[in-house]
Amino acid sequence: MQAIILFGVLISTYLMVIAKRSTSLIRAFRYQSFCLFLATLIIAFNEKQLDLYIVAGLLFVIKVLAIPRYLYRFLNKIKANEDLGLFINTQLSLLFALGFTYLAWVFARRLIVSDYALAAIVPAAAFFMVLIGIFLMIFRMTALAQIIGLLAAENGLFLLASTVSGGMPFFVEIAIFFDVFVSVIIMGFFIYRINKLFTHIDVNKLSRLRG
Amino acid sequence: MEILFILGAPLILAILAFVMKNKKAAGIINAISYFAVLSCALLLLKRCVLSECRVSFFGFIYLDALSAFFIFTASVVTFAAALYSIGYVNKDVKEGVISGRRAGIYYSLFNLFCFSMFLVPALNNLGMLWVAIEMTTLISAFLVGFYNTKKSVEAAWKYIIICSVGIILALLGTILFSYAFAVSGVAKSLNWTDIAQVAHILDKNILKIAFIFILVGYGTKAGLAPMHTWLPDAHSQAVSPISALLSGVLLKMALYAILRFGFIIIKGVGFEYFGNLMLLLGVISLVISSGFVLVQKDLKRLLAYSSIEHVGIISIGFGLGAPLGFIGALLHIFNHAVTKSLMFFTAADAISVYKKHNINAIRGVMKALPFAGVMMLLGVFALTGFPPFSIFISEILIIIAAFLNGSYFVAGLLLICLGIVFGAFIYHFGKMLFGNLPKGIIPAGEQLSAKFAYLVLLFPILALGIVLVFKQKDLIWIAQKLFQG
Amino acid sequence: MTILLQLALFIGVSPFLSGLISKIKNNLRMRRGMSVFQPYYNLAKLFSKSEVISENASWIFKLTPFVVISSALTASLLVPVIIFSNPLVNAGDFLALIFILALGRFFLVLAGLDTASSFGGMGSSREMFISSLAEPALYLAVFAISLRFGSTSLVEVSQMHTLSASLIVAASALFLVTLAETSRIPVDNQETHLELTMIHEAMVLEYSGKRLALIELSAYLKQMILFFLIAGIIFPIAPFGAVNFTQSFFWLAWFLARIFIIGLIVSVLEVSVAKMRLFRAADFLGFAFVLGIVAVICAILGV
Amino acid sequence: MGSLNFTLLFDPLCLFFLFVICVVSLPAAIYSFSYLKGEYSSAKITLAAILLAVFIFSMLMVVTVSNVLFFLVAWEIMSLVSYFLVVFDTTHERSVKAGMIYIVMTHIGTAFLIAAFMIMYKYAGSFDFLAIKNACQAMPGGAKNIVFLLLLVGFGTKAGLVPLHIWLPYAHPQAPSHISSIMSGVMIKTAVYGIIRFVIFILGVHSGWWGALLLVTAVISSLVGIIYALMERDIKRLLAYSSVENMGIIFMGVGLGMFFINKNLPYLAVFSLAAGLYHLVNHAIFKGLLFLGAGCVYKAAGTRDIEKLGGLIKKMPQTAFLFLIGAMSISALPPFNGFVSEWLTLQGFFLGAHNVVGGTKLFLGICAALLALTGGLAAACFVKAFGVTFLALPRSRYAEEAREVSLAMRIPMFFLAALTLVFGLAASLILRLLVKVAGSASGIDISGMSFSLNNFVLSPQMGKSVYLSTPQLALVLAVLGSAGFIIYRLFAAKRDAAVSKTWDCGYYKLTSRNEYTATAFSKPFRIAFSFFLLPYRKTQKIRESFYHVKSFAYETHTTKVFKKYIYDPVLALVFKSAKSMRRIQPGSIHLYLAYIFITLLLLIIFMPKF
Repeated sequence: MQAIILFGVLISTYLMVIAKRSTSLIRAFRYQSFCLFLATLIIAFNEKQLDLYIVAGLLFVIKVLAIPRYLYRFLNKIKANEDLGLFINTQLSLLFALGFTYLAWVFARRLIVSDYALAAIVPAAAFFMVLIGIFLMIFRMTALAQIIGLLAAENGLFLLASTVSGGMPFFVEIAIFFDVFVSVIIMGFFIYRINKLFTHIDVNKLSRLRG
Repeated sequence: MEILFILGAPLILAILAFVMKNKKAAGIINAISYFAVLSCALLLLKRCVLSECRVSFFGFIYLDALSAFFIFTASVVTFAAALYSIGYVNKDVKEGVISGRRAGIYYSLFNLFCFSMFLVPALNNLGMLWVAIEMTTLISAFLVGFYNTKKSVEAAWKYIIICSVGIILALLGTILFSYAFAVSGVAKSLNWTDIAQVAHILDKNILKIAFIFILVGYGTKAGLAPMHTWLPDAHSQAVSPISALLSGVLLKMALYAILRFGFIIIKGVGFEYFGNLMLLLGVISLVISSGFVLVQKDLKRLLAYSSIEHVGIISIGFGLGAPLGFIGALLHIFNHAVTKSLMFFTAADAISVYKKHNINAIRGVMKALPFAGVMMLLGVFALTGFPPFSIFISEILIIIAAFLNGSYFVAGLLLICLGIVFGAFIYHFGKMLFGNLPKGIIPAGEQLSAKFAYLVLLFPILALGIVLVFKQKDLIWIAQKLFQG
Repeated sequence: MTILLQLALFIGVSPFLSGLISKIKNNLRMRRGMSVFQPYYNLAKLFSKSEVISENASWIFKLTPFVVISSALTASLLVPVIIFSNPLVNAGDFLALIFILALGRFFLVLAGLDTASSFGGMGSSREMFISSLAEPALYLAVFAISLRFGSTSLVEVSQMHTLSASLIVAASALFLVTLAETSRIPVDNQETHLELTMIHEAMVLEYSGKRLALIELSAYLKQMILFFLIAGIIFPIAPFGAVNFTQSFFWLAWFLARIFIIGLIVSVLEVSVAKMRLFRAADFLGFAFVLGIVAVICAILGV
Repeated sequence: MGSLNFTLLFDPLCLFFLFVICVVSLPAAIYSFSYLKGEYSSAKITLAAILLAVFIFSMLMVVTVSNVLFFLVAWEIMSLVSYFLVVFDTTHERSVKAGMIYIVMTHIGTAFLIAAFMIMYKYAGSFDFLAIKNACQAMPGGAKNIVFLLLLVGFGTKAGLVPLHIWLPYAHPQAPSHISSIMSGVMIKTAVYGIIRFVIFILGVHSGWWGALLLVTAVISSLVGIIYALMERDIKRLLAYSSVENMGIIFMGVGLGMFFINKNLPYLAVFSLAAGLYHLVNHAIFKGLLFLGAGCVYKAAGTRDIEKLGGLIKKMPQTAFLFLIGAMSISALPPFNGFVSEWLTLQGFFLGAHNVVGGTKLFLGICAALLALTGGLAAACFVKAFGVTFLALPRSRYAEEAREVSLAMRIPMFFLAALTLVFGLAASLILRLLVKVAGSASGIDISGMSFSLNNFVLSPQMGKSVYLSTPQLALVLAVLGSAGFIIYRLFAAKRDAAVSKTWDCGYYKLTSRNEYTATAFSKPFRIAFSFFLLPYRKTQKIRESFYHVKSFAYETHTTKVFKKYIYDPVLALVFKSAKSMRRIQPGSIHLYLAYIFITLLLLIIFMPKF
């Protein structure tokens, strides 16, 4: 069961890598968050803890529903170019992603203290998500991609937290959710301003401040 | 229960500022309240140094001497910034740069920002610490982009994104710490007090990797090179009182976080690992920033790079280790916070007269602003480590530590870079301060509140600089207290 | 008493030395030449004449002749002549002598500048140029000599001693320096009448009458002092000590004779070489400096 | 860290320096009031007075504190305050630039000092002078050598030793004249204090090459300093360069002392050190006097360019007289004080040569010869300075309109001028005091040594009749000079001298344009030292037609070798690398994020190394 969900996470992450347009990127992120939600639900079911249910619920509400919707609406509002602006094309990105997958696995194996070799699979997936998140932020030009990248990385951390350390303390988890939500809103606010001032959201062109 | 007041006051003030009509009155109330906060912080510091560490609110808040020290540092700078804001905002409103409503927003954000910064050192839970630091980023991003110009929005975007990435890595590090703790088989917790107690039995390998994440993550926020790139942009574009807070306090809060994790590392892995990493990043910051300071053309960016340099020095101080390096670094945190704020305020005054950030456009500050000019001149020497100002003491302590440690390379580099930065400062500020006024610049009157702010900032660095020369023993005693945790 | 005696000796003989050199030079050039006593006549004539002083001159100009003559006379008192000791036995040594002479030169040069004449300035500049470049050679020579004697005392130098290679080389360095200091060819030419080629004469161009007489006299004195020093080094053999009158007389004669020998050498040299360009003087003095180094090396080697 | 107690030290060395500081600072302070009056607003004059007081106080602290850390503090405050005084005239771009060069060079010097002190501290575990002194005995030789070199560079910067001298000719002339006189007269001497205190007293002379190195540096400094001074036409800058020269002479004495300490020749060591100290106090006095004199000229004529001056002796006779005294003593003319100390230093070389063997003799001889050359050039330089400034005809309206300065400015100068004579005449007394200072500084017992015969006669060498008695010389000079004058009066009584025009080869009107200029005066030297000065000229003809040149401008300059070939390339390199460093921040957020990521990766990869 977990494996299937993990598989879903991986697929959705790869989808993010090959996404060329903003909408597809947001959609991929939604899938990813949904898979994560399922995973959390299963853990909650296994451990029979109330707070984990709440966390899963929050995850669903915020990351699957609220944020993607907010971003969609936002995109419509600013009527920005759909193109994500790729520094390196999708094929190459995919190669990178494969490399990252391996890297994440190696890293997780070294890190995770367990006799059971497969225990590192979930953390590896989490690391992979973080890596891809950062990858997106570095190699995609628009501001939107950076937000999604950040969220993806954050998703990875969530996964990591809930597997390796049995989740964060409850109120910390809530606070982090709140934090993420607020930060996305604030970033959206700034994208809005960028679009207004520069008439594009291609942050690569923001290079007035240098040296 | 001073901490309640320290944390509560900004929150109340934030609401008050938002609803109050008379923004000038709001500013004055602000300043007065921050004076109260400063006094409370002083009391707190005294109590924490003299008596034991305290954990309260279900282990949620933890105060030892170190946190009290950071809170105190923050309170000094926030008080001065609150004072300075009165005149600054007033002027902006008068000149029509910002509306009265936005002035209210400014004060609210200011207070929220201060709240978040006071919160950081008070927290026990490492996860909440992370949340608090992220909160500082989010709030201050508005203050960076406050003027809503192309440059400021660009700066704000870079600030928020780069810091968020950093902070994501820090969260990863935090999770790994908690993983290390979880693996050790003790109860599930993210409280620093719990983890620090069992640090020696934690898995070294995980701790090491976790700390790298923490270092890079919070290091981004602290402005350690090469993750410093957001810093000059944000500092140069922020509202000037906020630049001072960013440089003086925010960077230090990130350092505080590193330090908290560092204690666990020192206990769990050994000092050398922590020291070497800090030294490495410190040296890189120092070298890179000194180059940038030399060829800088923008006044506020110049100061921002100097902040990177000083963070580098602090980091080197921590890297060199106890006791001298630590004392020096801690002292330097305070000194730099205060001195750099002074510089930012005077720079803001100059910029408001000349309407330009460009160093070449600013000439004859001494004539345009006699008081601020003198303060700037003193600030230059204070910042570059001349006695009788206190940075001299902290720098010399760090240099001594380097020599005692046998890190001659670091010591030499430190001396060279300090020399370069000093030369650059004299070069730039000599041109700005002296000489004749350019045409069309009318010497404007100086704000009374600003003058007060300068004096508030000048007093501690001068007093410390003079007193500390004679009182090293007490200093060591206090430092030992600071590291009881 | 000895002080007065020595002063009298120097004042009395030094113009004669100059006259003698001039006479020999002229004879060597197959001219008849003026009388050897011509300098005395000149001095007497100058003393009887009234002076013309430049309207631009200040008190420096008026004071200078007295400073110059006093420095020359003081220097002459530092030299041990009469009783193997100098009258001012405690007052100074070889180095002090050089400094004392520098005092006179300093004022002379200022006086040259004082009258706003371009010739005076030119002379001053060149005089300082040559004298300052002569310094190192001079001091190296003295250094070599002092290595030989163990001190810079003029009394020691003038005692009986054996001649050595280092002394001879040092004396030749000293000799070259002396040529430069006493305005001799190849560095300067005392007999020139063209202002542009003068050095010493250009400086004192504005002087006339009694003041000129004093300056001329001090130049004679300086020349004699320097010749004496060279002579004392390379002709160390005194016939006997000054015991009685006759012996003293012979001794004095020997003293004068060896100075005249130096004078002879100078005059021969003066007629046989041409005057150098000013900037060649640096090379000339450089050569003297090298001689000085050679002298020091010889002294170190003990030869 | 050890405890730090703030105690002051009053050993003979400190007392000596206290004396030097006071003897120059007091006249300068008195002078300052009337000097500043009329130039600045009263608020600024008050500021100047406060700064002056702090400046003097900081110097006093520098020479009396007994603790390295306090020394450093006092040292930095001294630099800082003097910087403020250099840029006191803030409206001049030149002051600001001069101040910048000064403070940056000083700071670099201080960095070296800090390094040296820290190494000392590492071995001693204490900042206290005596504790360090004790600990230094156990310090390994290599460390000692490094400390010595660091100290040499650190103090050498302050002292203006070539090639670290470049700040001096900028900073000293830019400050108000009384400050120049204190800076040149006293402040740079604190570096000598530093060398004596830290190298000789605390560290102890470890190797023979220390003294030799200092000696060579000193010789080069004095030569370079005086050659530049000779070329200079700004009177205060000329004096500043001459300070470089004189610091060289002082360091010759000190270096010689170190050399002899290492050779285990205590008598000579004390003697040379005392000679250096003697020149130090002398230089303080006459350079103070000269700078005050230059200040009077500047105040009266409004320019420091001696090519525009001339004939001031008639307008301001007393200042001229006082300046002449200063010029004579700096040119080492008997019976003034400069003569005594230069004689002593030369004797140091000469005597030393008898006690060493082989090539060292030649080394000392050449040093002595070069010192003599320096002396000769110094005389030429001050003939030029005095002659062109005060003698002949005024070369510009500035000089024509000059008037004698106020009495309050002359009195301090009279005081200093009197001191030059006193320090010349009372030589043997003063030497006896100075050997005590030198003895205590070098830790040599001087009770069995004798340096003078009686109260009037110096005798550096027992058993040989080498004596110097300035009172005798002065007496003889005065008697013979007045005798000459009396004889002259006897003959001249009949007719007075006629006053007429200067000889002009028949040219009908001789003006100041016919005078020899300072540039012309120094031309032979410029040509003789052209290999070092690298002179170049600029000519500019303005023609009316091909045949008729309307005006002709001719300028000659010398190349500042050290600036051009040492400092400029280094600075250019630093700036170039800093500029190329800027390229790492081109404004791309993606690149910035990549930095973070790469840093993270590298740190993780190299984790085992930490």
